[in-house]
Amino acid sequence: MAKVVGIMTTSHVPLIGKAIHLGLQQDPYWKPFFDGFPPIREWLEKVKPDVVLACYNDHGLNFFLDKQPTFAIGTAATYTSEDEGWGIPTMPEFPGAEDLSWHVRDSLVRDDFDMVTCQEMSVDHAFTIPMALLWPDQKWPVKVVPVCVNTVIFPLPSARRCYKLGEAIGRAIANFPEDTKILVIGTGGLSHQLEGERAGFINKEFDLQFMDSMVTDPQWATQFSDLDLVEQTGNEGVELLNWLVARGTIPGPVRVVHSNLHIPISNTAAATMLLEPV
Amino acid sequence: MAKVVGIMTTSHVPLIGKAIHLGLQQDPYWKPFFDGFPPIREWLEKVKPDVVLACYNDHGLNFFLDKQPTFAIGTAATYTSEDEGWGIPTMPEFPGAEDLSWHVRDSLVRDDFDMVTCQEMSVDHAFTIPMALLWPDQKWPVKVVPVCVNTVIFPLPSARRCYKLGEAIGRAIANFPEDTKILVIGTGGLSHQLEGERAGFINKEFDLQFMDSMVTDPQWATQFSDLDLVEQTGNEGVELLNWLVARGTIPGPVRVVHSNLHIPISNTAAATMLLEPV
Amino acid sequence: MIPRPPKRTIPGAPIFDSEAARRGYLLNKMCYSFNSKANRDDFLRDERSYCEKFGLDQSQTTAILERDVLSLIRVGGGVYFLGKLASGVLGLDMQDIGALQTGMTKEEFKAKLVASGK
Amino acid sequence: MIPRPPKRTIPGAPIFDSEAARRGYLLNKMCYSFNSKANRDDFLRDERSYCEKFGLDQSQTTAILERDVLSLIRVGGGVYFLGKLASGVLGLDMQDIGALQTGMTKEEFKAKLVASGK
Ligand SMILES: [Fe+3]
Ligand SMILES: [Fe+3]
Repeated sequence: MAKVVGIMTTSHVPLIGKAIHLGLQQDPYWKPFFDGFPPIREWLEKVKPDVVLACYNDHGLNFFLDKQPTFAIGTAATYTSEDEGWGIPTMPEFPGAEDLSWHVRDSLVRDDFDMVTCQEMSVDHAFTIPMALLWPDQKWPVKVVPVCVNTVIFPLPSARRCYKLGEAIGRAIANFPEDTKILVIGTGGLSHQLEGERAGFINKEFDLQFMDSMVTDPQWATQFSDLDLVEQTGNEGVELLNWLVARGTIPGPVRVVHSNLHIPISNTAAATMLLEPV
Repeated sequence: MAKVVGIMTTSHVPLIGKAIHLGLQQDPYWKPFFDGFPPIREWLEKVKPDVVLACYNDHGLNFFLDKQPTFAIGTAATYTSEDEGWGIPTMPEFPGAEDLSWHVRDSLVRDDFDMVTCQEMSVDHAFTIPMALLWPDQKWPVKVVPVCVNTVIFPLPSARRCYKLGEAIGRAIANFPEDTKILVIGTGGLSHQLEGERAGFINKEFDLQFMDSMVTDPQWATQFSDLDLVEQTGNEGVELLNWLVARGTIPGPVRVVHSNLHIPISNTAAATMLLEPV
Repeated sequence: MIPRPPKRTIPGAPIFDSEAARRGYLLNKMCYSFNSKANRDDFLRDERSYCEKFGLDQSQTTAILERDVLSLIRVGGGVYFLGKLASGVLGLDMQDIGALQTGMTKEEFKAKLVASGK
Repeated sequence: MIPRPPKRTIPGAPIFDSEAARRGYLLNKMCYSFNSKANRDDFLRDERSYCEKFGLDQSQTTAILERDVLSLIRVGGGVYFLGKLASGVLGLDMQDIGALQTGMTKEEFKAKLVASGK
């Protein structure tokens, strides 16, 4: 049966895409962030996941406000990376894990999650940058399942609802009848704010608490409303909802393989974690 | 506070749109169906709803499989009627009940319904034909809130989930702070089948049972899975899910103001009901 | 591969599930384009090349050209999308389509509907 | 109209809720078009007429022409959409935008970010 072999969470700041393109990984500004990834790539070499199921938020590329989903799942054969107006070069297309995607989609609908099903889909920087951090040669050795969470329009799905989505994805995976090894990723955050007079807001203390909770008390953040999260982590810090979806996919305890927090990358508290089921 | 003043359910067979256009309402084929509506229009004249909240399924006009919602709600200022390839003339645009739409959308998301929010939207025959049956002069004296249910791709949202959506819409309406009178409509069905060797399938007995349950036991049909409903009412009979969403908006008992079943209109068991809260 | 439990089927009632949706995506995308009259006219001017433009495979194109409704369903066509082809492009109604699929004449098909209402 | 309870606000943190979404739909639709380079170039050729093509109102057009970020938010701009304008069209980065909104210089803004990490 399929299995979640690990959860990787990481910031997805667009500027990272530029740094990769320009080869700035060893620059003093970038090094403390990029240095977090070699240990993760060693783990990938050892564990060799077959599939990446990525929990992220689309920033106005695949979706617009004419049809804005709360939760969406891709079921396509391939996914394309497109110009988003952020100046990041596009990446090679990603092969879809079709059987698993449909299985998860069907299971989620039966579990009363009102998914948007996407048979054709572009994936934005929140999906592509983490993939490029894991596989810098951009020759993807995995198939993918994209899962999108709305962070565009308030009210957002609650942190509690997002965690439950993760649990439901975990149940779907547990009853997929192939021995597929799945790395679940959650991208975005941690604390940051781009707009308004509070632009530049960072809350390192909350970020450390949240990262700790991912190991010691994974449902801790589900007590917060969307506005509580804005207050605590900044308007864009709400992307931790994607981390909660990812974390929900492993029902039991996890151990930390790797953890890194570096402030700032652009306006963001750039965090990375790799967790394994115990 | 806002109030659901009635629930109207009706078939939405595209051919009805042609009959209206060609003025065939008194033809022997059509009369038994159209004769169901004068009593409803008298009720409309007496009750004068301000808003129609319509629960229906989009048949590949506003949505496609590239981004297929489970549940969607319109929040636009206006809604347009478009060519759908069914030969039905388009109708004048419909004004949106924006305040109410956003209020319902927000309430549903907080109630853990993962809605698609549509700030720009076309409405198909499942929405427009019932409106033209209620107001044949097509000068809409109401504002509208469209709510779409997926009947395109299986598994569908369950009958139980649909009923719960209706209940959640009802809760949202009950706490909308304006004295708005809302007619909820549910469209589609009843039993019919367009595709496959079983094309032409009709199940009058089940239709009568279902119509009765709308009054005496509204959650009766929530025991059936989507495939049970296909088996009992035909592939397209599953549109009764829209009736269940509509019925769920009134928590208590209802009385029958009008009820009509005429078989066939095209391939369909054409049913109409008007219910009032007791 | 670990064997899956067999899918539930309902005789004569094809279900548009993930298998059909995967098979028929490009066919359905082509039929979705028939919302627009300009596209319907384009198709009628050169059907084969319209199908090719959308990337339909050989059996889908054949089913389209031959108006073979049961095959169109088998190759992943969803009914709402096929309906735009049937109605908007070919000018057929649901009783024509019903007759085609059940092997009855149109009159027989319509009479059976009437009988179901008694 | 029955008075509603006041909305919760967070100082300095504008929330993109239904009020903003309603106000800014056409502005956001225009910025969504900036996913495409051809559209970004079009805009730069004649900004006012590009805004008019999308039906922006006077205060939205003025805010665009004046690069007034705080006003763009006030007239319903959502940050992901405005980001395509800022980054893709105007070539600004998030620290430029942050400086514009907070009244700091870019260096001050960047220094404050670094201090937050200590
Ligand atoms: Fe982001
Ligand atoms: Fe229908």
